[in-house]
Amino acid sequence: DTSDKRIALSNNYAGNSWRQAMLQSWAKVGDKAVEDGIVAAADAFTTSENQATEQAAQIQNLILQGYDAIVLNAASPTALNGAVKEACDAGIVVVSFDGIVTEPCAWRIAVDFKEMGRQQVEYLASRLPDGGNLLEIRGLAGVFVDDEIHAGIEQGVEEFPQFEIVGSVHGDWAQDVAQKAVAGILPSLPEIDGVVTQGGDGYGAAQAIKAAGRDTPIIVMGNRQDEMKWWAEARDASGYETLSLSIAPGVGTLAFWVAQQVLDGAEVPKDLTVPFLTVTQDTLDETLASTPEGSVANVEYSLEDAKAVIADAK
Amino acid sequence: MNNNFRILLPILSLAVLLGAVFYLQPRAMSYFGLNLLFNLAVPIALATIAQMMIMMVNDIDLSIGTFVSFVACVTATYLNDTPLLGAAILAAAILAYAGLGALIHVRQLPAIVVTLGMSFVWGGLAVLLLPSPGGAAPGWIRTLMTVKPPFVPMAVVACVIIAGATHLLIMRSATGTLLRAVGGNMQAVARSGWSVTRLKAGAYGLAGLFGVLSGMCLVGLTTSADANIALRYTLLSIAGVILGGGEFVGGRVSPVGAVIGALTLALAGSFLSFMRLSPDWQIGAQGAILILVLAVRLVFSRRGRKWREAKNG
Amino acid sequence: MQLATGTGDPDPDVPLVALSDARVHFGAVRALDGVSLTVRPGECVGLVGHNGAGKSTAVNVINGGLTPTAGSVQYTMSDGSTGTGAQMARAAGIRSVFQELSLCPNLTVLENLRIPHRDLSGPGWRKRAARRISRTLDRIFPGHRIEPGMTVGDLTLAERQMVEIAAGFAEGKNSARLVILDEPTSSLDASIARQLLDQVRRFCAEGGAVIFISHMLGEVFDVATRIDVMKDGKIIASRPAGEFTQQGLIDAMGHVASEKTEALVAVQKAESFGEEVLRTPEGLSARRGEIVGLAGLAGHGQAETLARFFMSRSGGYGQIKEPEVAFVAGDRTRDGIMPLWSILRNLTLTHLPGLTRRTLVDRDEERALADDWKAKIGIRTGNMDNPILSLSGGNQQKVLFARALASSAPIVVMDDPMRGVDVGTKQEAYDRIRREAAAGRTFLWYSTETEEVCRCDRVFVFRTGRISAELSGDAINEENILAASFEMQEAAE
Amino acid sequence: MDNTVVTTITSLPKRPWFWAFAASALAFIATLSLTEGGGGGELLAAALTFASFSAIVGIGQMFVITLGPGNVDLSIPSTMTLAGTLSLKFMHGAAGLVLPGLGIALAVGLGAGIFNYLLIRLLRIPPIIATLSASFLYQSLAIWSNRGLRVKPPQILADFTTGSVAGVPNLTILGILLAVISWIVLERSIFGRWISAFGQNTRAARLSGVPVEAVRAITYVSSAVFASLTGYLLASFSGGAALNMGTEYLLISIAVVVIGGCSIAGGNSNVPGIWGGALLMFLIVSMLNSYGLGAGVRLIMTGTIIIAIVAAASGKDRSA
Ligand SMILES: Nc1ncnc2c1ncn2[C@@H]1O[C@H](COP(=O)(O)OP(=O)(O)OP(=O)(O)O)[C@@H](O)[C@H]1O
Ligand SMILES: Nc1ncnc2c1ncn2[C@@H]1O[C@H](COP(=O)(O)OP(=O)(O)OP(=O)(O)O)[C@@H](O)[C@H]1O
Ligand SMILES: [Mg+2]
Ligand SMILES: [Mg+2]
Repeated sequence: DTSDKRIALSNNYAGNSWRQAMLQSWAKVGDKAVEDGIVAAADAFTTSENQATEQAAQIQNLILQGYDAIVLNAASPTALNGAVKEACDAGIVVVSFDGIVTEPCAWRIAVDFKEMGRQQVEYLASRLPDGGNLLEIRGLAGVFVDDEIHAGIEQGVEEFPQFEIVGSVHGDWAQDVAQKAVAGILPSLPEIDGVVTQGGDGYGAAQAIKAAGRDTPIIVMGNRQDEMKWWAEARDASGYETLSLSIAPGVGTLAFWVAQQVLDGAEVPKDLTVPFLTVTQDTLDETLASTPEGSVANVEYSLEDAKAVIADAK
Repeated sequence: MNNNFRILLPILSLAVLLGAVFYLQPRAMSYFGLNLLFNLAVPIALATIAQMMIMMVNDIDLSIGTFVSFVACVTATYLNDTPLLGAAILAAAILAYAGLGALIHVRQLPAIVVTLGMSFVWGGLAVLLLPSPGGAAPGWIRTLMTVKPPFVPMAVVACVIIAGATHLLIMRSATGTLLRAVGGNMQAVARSGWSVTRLKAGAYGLAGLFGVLSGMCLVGLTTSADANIALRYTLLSIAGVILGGGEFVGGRVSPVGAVIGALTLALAGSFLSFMRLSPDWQIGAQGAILILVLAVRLVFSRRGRKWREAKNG
Repeated sequence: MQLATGTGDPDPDVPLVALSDARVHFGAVRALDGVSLTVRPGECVGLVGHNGAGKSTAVNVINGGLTPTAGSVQYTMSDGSTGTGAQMARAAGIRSVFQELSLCPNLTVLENLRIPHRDLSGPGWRKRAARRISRTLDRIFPGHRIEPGMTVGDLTLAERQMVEIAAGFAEGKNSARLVILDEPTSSLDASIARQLLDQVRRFCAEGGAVIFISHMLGEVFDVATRIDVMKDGKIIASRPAGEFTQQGLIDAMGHVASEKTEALVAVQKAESFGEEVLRTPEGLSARRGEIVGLAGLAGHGQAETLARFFMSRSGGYGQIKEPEVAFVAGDRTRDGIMPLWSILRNLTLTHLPGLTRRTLVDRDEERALADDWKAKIGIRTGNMDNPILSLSGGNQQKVLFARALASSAPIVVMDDPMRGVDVGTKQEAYDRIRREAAAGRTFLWYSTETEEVCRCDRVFVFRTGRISAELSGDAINEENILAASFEMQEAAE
Repeated sequence: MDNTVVTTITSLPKRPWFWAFAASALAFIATLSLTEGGGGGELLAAALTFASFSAIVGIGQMFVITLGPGNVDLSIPSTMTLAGTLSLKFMHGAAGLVLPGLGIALAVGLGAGIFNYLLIRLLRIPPIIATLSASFLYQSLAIWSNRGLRVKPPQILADFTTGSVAGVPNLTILGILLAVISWIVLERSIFGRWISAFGQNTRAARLSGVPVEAVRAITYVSSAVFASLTGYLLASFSGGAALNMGTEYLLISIAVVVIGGCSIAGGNSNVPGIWGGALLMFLIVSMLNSYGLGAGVRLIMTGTIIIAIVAAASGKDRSA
C-alpha cells in the first residue's frame, strides 16, 4: 500500500515542447493517482536552466522535504550522482528516466538513444540502397543524449558505408538554431540525400533547405506535430516518404508507476528499457490526429503498462 | 562606518530568507539539513569571490561559468588520472587568467569582450576534454567535501573559511588594498609607481585561482563533471557580488558580502522548492524572489542614504 | 613634534631637482617649451601662470611621471648621489599633491596612504599607516575631523584635499624633501588654507622644499621665497618673491587685468532687482538679476543646498527648450566633464534643446555657438573638436562655465566655479556674471574664496548645514562672514 | 579629392566597425573557398537573413550598454519568447490578424521594458539583476500562456519573413532600416547625445539638465521593443514560437555590440558595427561548420576570433 507515500518529479528543464508535454502527462497521471488514493502526493519540480548544479540542489531540497521517492529526468548522467547517493542514503527511492543517472542505487528507465541514431541510417539505407550524402543535425554539445545519438549514427554509417556524413551542425535541439546552422552550412555542401536528426530539428532543416532552393532530401523527423504536419502535406502533394522517431514524453509517467511499484515492495530490476516511439508512413495520419497542435506525439503509461515493462525485464 | 553598514544588508537578507526556510521546513534546522541547504553553495561562493576579484578592478568576467566547467572537467579527468599533469594544467589555467588581465590592461581591451571570447574558448576546451559527461572526482577532494566536522556542517565551515580568508587577503592586507585601489583610482596607483599591469594580472590570477577552487569543489560534490556543468555561475556570481553589496565600478567590493550573496542565492532556490508552486510558475518565482530580496535591501538603503545625507549636510 | 624633513643636514647649495631645457609636446601643443628650473632645500618656489601655461605638465616632469621629449631632469638623493627617472624621484623624497585629486574614494584614509607610501606593508601596517596619517593631519590641520578609518568617498572635497596634502608631508621611508602642491588651496576655505600656508613655511624653514602652484597670488606672495612665472610653456620670469609686486606679477603673466573691475563690483541698489524668483526650504532666496553668494566653511551644506535646489527645478523625466536653471560644477570630474567627448560637445550639452530642430541637433548652429563661446571666454585650444581631457584644468572649468551661460536658463547655480581659474580669466568671468545679472539673470554662487563672496549682492553664510546669517550691502565683508561661519566653534572652544 | 579618398581609406582600420566587417569578409571567403566560389549568393542571403535577427536585438542591447557599466539587458531572450508566443497564439494563423498580432508583440515589449525600468528605478535593483529576474517572470508567463505549443504563423507573414525583394531578404531591409534610424537617433538627435552623456557620467549629465530618468526609461523600453519585434519575426520565420527560441540571443546580442566596437564603458556606440558583428557571428559558425570542425574546436576558434578582433580594433583612442 502506497497511499501515504509521496513522490516528487525532479525536472531540469522546461523550455521546450517535449518537456512541457512531459510535465503535463505527469500532472495528468499523478493527479489521478492522488485522487484515487494510490499515492499521497505527486509533485513536480523544475529548474530554469538545464544545469546539473541546480538540479543537484533541488534533489537535496526534496530530500529535506521528506519525499519517499524521487523521479528524475537528469541534466547529466554522472554529475548528479552525489545528490542521488545522498537521497538513497536517506532511504529515498530514486527512479531516473530519459536523462538517466549512473549511480547504482538508482533505477533507470533508459531509452536506447544509440539505437535511435543507428535506425535512422538503417531506414535511409532501405530507401536509398545506393547511399548518398548525409547531413547530421546534432543537439547540444557536451550533453549525454547528443553524444549517444551521434554515436548511433556513426555506427549506422559504418554499417552502411555507402553513406557519407558530409556535414554536421549543432542545432541545440531548437528549431530556429537548427534552421540557422543548416542555412549556414548548406552553401558549402554538395547535394544532400538524407538528413539525420536528434528530434525536433527536422522542420527547421526542411525550411532552410527550401530557402536555399534545393530539393528536399529525406529528413528523418522527431515526432513534433509541426514536422508531421509538414510531412503529411508533402506526402499529399508529392508522395514524400520518411520516418519519424523520438522518445515519448509520457515516459515520465512510466517512471512514476515504477517508483510506485518499488515503494509498494515489488521487486524491480534496476535497469529497464522502453522503446522509442516510431511514426511511419502508415501510422502518420493516426498519430497526427492524436497529437495536439504544436505538441509532440505522446503516450502515457498506466500501472499495467509499468507492470508489463517490469515483468519483461525480469 | 559606511563599510559596516554595507555589509549589514546582505546579512539581513540572508537571515530573513533563512528564517523563512526554517519556517517552511523545520527539518532544515539541523546539522544534516544545513549541510544539504548549503553544500552546493560552496562552489558558487568561490566563483562569486572569483568574479569579485575581477569586479574589484572595474572589469567584469563573462567567462567564469565556462571556466569553472573547464576546471571541473580537468579535475574529473586529468587531476584524477594523472594528478601531476592535472595540477600543471590547472596552474597553467591560472596563469592564463593572469595573462589575460595583463593583456587587457596593456592593450586597453574591454574586459567584457575578452572574457566573452574566453567563455567560448574555455567552453570549447571543456567539450574537447569531456564530449560526454563523465570522469570521476579524485578521492581526496571527495573526502574533503564530504567530511563531517563536529557541531557545524562542512558547508558552513567552508563558507566561513572562504569569507574569512578572502577578507584578510582583500580587505586587510597591504596587497589587497592596492588591488582595490586599482578599482578606485587606477591613475593614482600608476602615479605612485606601481605597475598596474602587474596588479591587474594579480587580480585576474586570483580570480583564476578561486575559479579553480570552485571547479574542484564542485566536482567533489557532484562526483563527476560535464562540459556545461557550471554555465549558470557566470550570472550567479555577478548577482552574488551585487547582492553582497559590491558595485560594478569603483573597487567597492566585500568578500564577506560576496559569500553571503552566494549563500542567499542558493537559499532562494531552496525556499522556492519548499513553497511547492505549480511548475509553470517555478521559474518565474526565482525571478520574483530575487526581486524580493533586493527590495528588502531598498528599505534599508533608503535609510542608509538618509543617514549619509544627514552626515554630509 | 619634529617634522620629517629628511635625514642629515641639507646642503642648501645642492639642488634637490634640476630641470634643464625640458620640453614636452602633445601633438602640436607645446606644453613645455624648454624649461630650466632648480629647487634647493629651504626654498619655496611659487609657480604661477595662466591656465594652460604648462604648470601641471612641469610638475609631472619634475616628479618623474612624464618623461620630457627633450632635456633632462636630475634628482639628488639625501646621500648626495644623483639619478633620473620616476623611481629616483621617489627615492629622492619628491612628493606631489595633484591638481586632480588622486585618492581612491573606495578606500579609507589610512588605506590611501598605502599607495604613495610603498614601505607600508607587512604585519601591523594598518596601525603604522593610521598613526602616520593622523599625526600629520593633527600637525598640519589641527581641529580637523578626519579619522584614519573613514572612507574617503564619504569625505567632503576639502577634507579629501587635506588628506592628500597630509599624505604628501607625512613621514615615510623616503621622507619628504620636496613637496609639490598643484593648486592645493582651490577647494579649501580660508582658514584651512592658512593652516596649509603655515605648514609650508614651517617645512621650508626646516630645510624642506616646496613648489607651490596657485592662482591666488596673495597666497603665493605669502609663502614663496622665489616666484617663477610661466607663460605658454616657458618660464618667463624667475625672481625672489620680494622683487615682484602683485600687479607686476599679473603683468608678467600676460593678462590685462583691468582696473575697472573694482567699479563693476559696485553693489546694485536693492530696489533695482526684480521679483523674487526662488526660495528654498533652507531659507535661501534670490530676486531676478541678483547675485546671491553662499559662504561659510567648506563642507557645511552649501553644495548640497545648491544641488537640492537644482534638482527641484529640473526634472529627471523631461526637458523643455527653456530650462529653469543651469549648473556650473566645481568638482569637474565628478559633476561636470563628459570624458569621452570633444570640447564642443561638452560645451553645448545644456543648451542642446535650444539647438534642436525636430529632434535633430543643428550642427552648424552648435558649432557657431561653441566658437562664439570659445572666443568670449578664451578657451585655449586649437580645435573645439579636441577631446575635453586635452585641456588644462582651468580651461576645462571655462568650458563648464560656458556650458551653463550658453543656455537660456534665468537662474544659474554655481558650485565654486572659479576653482583653478587664473586671475585674468577670473576677472573676465566676474565681469560676465555682472553683465548677465544686469540683464536679468539670477546667480546662486557658492565659493570658498571670501573675496569672491564679497562681490555678491547678498550673502548667506552656512554653518552645519543651516543658514547662520544673511548679509547684504555693506554688511558683506570678510569679518562678518568669518564671524558667522565660526560662531559655534568658537563658543565650543 | 584624391587626398580625401586616401585618408578615408587609411583611416578605415581606425573605425571600430571596420574589423568586424573585415573579419566577416574573410570568413565568407574562407567558406566559399571550399566550394571554389559556388553557393556565394546562397551564403550571403542566409547570412543577411539570420544576421538581421541578431542585428535588431543587438541595436536594442547597444542602447542599453551605452548607458554605462552594469547596464545590460538580460531579459532579451525571454521577451522574444513571450512576444513570439503571445502574438502567434493570438493570430492563430489568421491572415487578417497580422497587424494586431504585431501590435501584441510590441505591447509585450513595451510592457517588459517598462517593468524592467520600474524594477531598476523604483526598487533600485542593479540593471543586470533586475533584467535577469524579470526574464524568469517572462519565461514563466510564456510557459503558462501556451505551454510551448508551436502555433503556425499566418501564411502571409511567413512568406513575408522568408521572402526577399530583388534578392535582398525582407528581414535585412527591415534590419538595415532600423539600423539607419538608430544611427540617426544616436549620432544626430538630442536623444543620442543624452544617452551618451548618461553613459559617461550620469551625475554630470543630470546636473547639465539631461533628463536622465527619461533617457534610461526610453532606453530600456526600446531594447525590449526591439527584442519583442525580433521575437515576432523569428517565430514567424521559423514556423512558430518555441520556448527556447530566444536562448542563444543572450550571448549574441552582447557579442555583436562589443565586437561591433561599442565602448563597453558606456557613452560610445556604433551602429554599423552591430551589423558587422551580426554577420560575423553567423559567418564564423558557418565557416567552422563547413570545415567540419567539431563543437569543441569550433567554440575555441570563435572565442579566439572575437578576442583577435577586439585586439586589432583597439586603437587606444576611441573617443567619438
Ligand atoms: N536543452 C536540452 N538539454 C538536455 N536535453 C534536452 C534538451 N532539449 C531536449 N532534450 C532532450 O532531448 C530529447 C528530445 O527532446 P527534443 O529536444 O527533441 O524536444 P524539442 O526539440 O525541444 O521540442 P520542440 O523543439 O518542439 O520544443 C529528450 O531526451 C529531451 O530530454
Ligand atoms: N594629455 C594631453 N594631451 C594634449 N594636450 C595636453 C595634455 N595635457 C596637457 N595638454 C596641454 O598642455 C598645455 C599645458 O597644460 P597644463 O595642464 O600643464 O596647464 P596648467 O598650467 O597646469 O593650467 P591650469 O592652471 O589650467 O591647470 C595645455 O595647453 C593643455 O591643453
Ligand atoms: Mg527542439
Ligand atoms: Mg594645472
